[in-house]
Amino acid sequence: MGLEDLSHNFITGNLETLVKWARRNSVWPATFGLACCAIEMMATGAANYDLARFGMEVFRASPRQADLMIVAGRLSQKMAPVLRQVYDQMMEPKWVISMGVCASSGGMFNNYALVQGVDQVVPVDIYVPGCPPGPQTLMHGIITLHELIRTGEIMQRRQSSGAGAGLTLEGAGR
Amino acid sequence: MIAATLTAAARLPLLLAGDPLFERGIDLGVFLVVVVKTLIVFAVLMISVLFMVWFERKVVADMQNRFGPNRAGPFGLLQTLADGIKLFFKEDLLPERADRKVFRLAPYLSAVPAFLAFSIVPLGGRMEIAGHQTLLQLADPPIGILFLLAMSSIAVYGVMLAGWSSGSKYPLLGSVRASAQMVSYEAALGLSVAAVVLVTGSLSTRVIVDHQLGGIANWHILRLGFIPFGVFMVAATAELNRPPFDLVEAEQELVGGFHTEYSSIRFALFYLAEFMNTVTMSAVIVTLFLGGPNGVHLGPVSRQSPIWFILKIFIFLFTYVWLRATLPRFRYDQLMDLGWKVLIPVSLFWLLVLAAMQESRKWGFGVFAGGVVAGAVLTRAVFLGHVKTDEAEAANLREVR
Amino acid sequence: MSDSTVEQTETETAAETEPETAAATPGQHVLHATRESYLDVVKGLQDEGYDMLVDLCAVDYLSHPGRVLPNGVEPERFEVVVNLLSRPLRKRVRVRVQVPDADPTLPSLFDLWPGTEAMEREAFDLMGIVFTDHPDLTRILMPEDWEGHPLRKDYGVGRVPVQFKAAPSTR
Amino acid sequence: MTVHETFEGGQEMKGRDDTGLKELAREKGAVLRLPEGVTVDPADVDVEVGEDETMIINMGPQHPSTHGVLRVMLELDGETVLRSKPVIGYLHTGMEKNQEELMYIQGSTNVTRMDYLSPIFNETVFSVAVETLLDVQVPDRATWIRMLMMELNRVASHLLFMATNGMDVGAISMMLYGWREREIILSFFEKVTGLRMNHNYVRPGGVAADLPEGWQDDVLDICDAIPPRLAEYDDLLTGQPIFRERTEQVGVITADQALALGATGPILRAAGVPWDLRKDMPYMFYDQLEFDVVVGTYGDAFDRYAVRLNEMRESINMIRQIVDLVPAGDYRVQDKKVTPPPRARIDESMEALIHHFKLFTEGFKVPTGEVYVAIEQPRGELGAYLVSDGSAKPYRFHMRDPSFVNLQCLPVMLRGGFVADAVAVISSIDPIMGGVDR
Repeated sequence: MGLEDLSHNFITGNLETLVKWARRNSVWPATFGLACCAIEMMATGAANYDLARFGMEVFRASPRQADLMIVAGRLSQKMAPVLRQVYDQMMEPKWVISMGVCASSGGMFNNYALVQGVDQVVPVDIYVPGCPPGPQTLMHGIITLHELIRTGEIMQRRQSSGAGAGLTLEGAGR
Repeated sequence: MIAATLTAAARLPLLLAGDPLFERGIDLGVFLVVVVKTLIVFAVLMISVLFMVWFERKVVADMQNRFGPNRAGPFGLLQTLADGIKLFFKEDLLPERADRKVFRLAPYLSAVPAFLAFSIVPLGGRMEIAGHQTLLQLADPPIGILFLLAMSSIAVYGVMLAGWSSGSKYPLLGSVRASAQMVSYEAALGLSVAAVVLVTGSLSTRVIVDHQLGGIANWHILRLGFIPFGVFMVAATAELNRPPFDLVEAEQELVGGFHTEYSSIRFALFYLAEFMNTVTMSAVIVTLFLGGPNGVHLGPVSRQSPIWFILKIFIFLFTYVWLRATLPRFRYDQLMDLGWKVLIPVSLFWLLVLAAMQESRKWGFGVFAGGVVAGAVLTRAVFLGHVKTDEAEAANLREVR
Repeated sequence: MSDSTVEQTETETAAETEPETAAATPGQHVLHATRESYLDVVKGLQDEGYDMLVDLCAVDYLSHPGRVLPNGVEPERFEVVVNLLSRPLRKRVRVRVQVPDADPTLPSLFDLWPGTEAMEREAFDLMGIVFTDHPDLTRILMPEDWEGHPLRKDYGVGRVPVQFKAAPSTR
Repeated sequence: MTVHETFEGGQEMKGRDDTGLKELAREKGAVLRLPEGVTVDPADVDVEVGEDETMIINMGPQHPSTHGVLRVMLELDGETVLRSKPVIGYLHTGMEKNQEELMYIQGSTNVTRMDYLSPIFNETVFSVAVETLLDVQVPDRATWIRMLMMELNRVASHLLFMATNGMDVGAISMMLYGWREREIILSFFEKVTGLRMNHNYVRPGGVAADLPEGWQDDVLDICDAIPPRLAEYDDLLTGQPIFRERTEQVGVITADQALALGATGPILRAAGVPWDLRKDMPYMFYDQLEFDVVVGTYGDAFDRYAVRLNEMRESINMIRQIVDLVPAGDYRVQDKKVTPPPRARIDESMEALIHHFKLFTEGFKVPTGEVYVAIEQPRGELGAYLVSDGSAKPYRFHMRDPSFVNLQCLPVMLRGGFVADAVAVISSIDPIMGGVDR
């Protein structure tokens, strides 16, 4: 289900704003932790930083119900197919945050075992730098994602670049 | 959902018997009143579910030294709405190996009975709508309690079929757990309700509530001696799949249990059903044991008022959230042990005691007979519950240097 | 295996320990075993009271020919290093075995210490040492279908040249 | 424990005495042997139960309670675990290979990311190995600082165990509480090292920087803050009947089995073996500290929990002692070969600048040799095996990580339990996949 089939007019315009608001305020992350960054990701969800403020404490174990995959940590060659599978199991609309340098670029481990950047496997919307990024950094990445959802920029970018695993948006999000 | 309720209500005159609304026959006005009442009850339930989700997240957050949702709307009140809208506009999925019809049906099987069960709960006393005297209660069938038990049994099928039809392993395990858990706790639930029925002498919820009029001492929680209440509370928590009995979805073990494969609006329905059931069950507990809407006459607030009802429900909603924040989850076999070896013997024993007391009003020596029967049952129950005495003692002896 | 053989092995190496060798393994007790005596030596040590096998790993000496070895020990390409620990004696001992490139096999210690299962699999996976009689000698860290043994010296790091490409336009 | 008949006969968990090594080896051989990626037809599994009665189920690598990317294959009869096999490697990062490419001076940057919950230990064991080969005597103050940081790190690591263990048995609040307390320690780490994790603080020759002004007060504040919280955990979990039922008699491993499988740390101690390297083979200045080794009796998940809980108390006591014992002096060795010149001198002296430049571009050379160094990490014995060929880079560096070895206990612990037990047992082993896969 989605807004994709509707033509653009006043009602759908407002509806779209509402839906974007809802999507922004209810980004449920998948429980997908890989390495050190996963610890910091969990720390972000814990009492001192509290992702719940954004309605994000609902870490969904089932990818079917998750909206956001935070790739937290280094992605090995062995794990890459699994990551892709989890991504494919997620339902549209879905977003990916690449957390930490290992996920973003392979980081300091440029060797046989690691995938040099998860964007080779899944399309990434936000890159969060750091090794590991502190909770504040991750939170900044998440707020940036919220902003991009609100303005609809992510959809536009996917439309122009084709990234986003077959998500087609016709009519909406201009 | 509404239509289903209406047709059900209209077709079964038996269901409507207790209400003074129907004393003068059914005309258009009466029909409209019923429709309005249905809508109001539905809306109240929906809003209370939305509130409940928010309430739970906020209270749990507070117990965990966090803020909880505070970005969507004032105090994050619109958080649930945002979740709902988001889920509604999310892509849907029918797993390839799923049994399609059943997969589609299951969420409704889970959500609709919760609402239907709520319809027999007395929310307040008599009131007048457009010249029609009516009870503040959607329906007051003479078989109200049976209807309630039936509905909670049907809700089991929702969870069970959802897991089974997904065609994948984790949901299957969840569904197996669901069927065993809910069937066994249904028995304890029924026995504790039987105690209430025994004392009241009626299956109608209205009669049960009226039976508890006249102060706290008349409430069944005290009148029946706590035990049926305690058993019902525990069994109801298990029926609801709320922690510490949430084995069916146990995120850490079964990923999502029966709803692992559900996404989008279907998952939202399950989510809704869980909280709707929580609200309904709290309402039922209040009705059966805490005198429903009974309270004191206080200024504009009448003796039987929804205000008292809401206040009482609130206690239980909070308790459920509290349990979630505090308790670890039971294991499957421990859950079964608790159900079969503790709850059922205890409630059976207490039912006998109550029956004996009831009879002893007529025949004096009945008390004595009851005592003997009860003693026998009690011994057996204690035996069953304490198979593990040695282990427990060993555990007490453990020391850490 | 009788205790006398163990003592013999120990005295042998001890006798051949030169100051140079001792400096290369500062303050640590090292035994050199041949492939044939490997199982017996370890078994003997176990009987002596070395009750824990803490570590087993392999080293590829392909590009380090000039290492210090006691006399009589023929250097080979691979070396399997087993670290044993005795709780009663509060002592550690290290057993080093030379394994030739041509036939990188070694008997498994699985029967003595089941805990070597993962360690031997790791040595097999990353270094290509084949442990005979191991119950399940499969890759443990790398994917099943991986080719080569990454920790060998003739196996490159697998560095991917870093490419800087323009970020996709956001507008 | 439930008795289940498989092709090997009764799989009842035997008592401690009659489980010999052979028996154990046989049991270990009974774990699932399946190549990865192969889908299993239940009919192919060599178990004497009916065709449809067993189910192979994959827990992980993406599963909420497998602590990262551990994958456990379980063969189930209903909800009873018949056999299980941990599958690892999903986080293999090639760090040992990378270490051969990095100079000694860069080495601790790499090792600190191995077991990411106890970075200080990784750095320390690497540094000690290098120092042993270099034959460098580290100043006392540096060693005491290392010990202080290690004990703090141990508390932080165990706190995380408390959090995840609570979470895995369903006590969600425990998760948050553990994390809350850990933040107290992390903020001190951040103050000292500049980072919350992956500190690269302990380096060959000493530590990267001296402790900041007023560190005693910070540390004592931590020592005051944590114990009352531990008492809260006692209320929340230790005395909680459901928690005890979930963990007692679950995942039992005997002392013999643990020793044979090479398990160390809390797992071994929970099985009743009082073995702690800090006490039994003291390194650094641990012989100057007064502390007890916490030992369990039954080797079950609850004992492992209790051992860790009480180890935190011991660590807090040790930290209090260390605060008083840290001497004044250098925080790194004054050996020009190993230690870069102080920042202030670089501005004044050309020589210092050149020295600094050479040290960081060429590194320092370490004499030929090989060494094995072990310390007691929160999860057990952390060993570093270092081979040097006389150049500025390690020839081979191997880390003996306790999680990797401890994980082998899983099939023994899980057998005969329930799926729900599997979760509790995995978390009671407390494997950190970064350390397991390296």
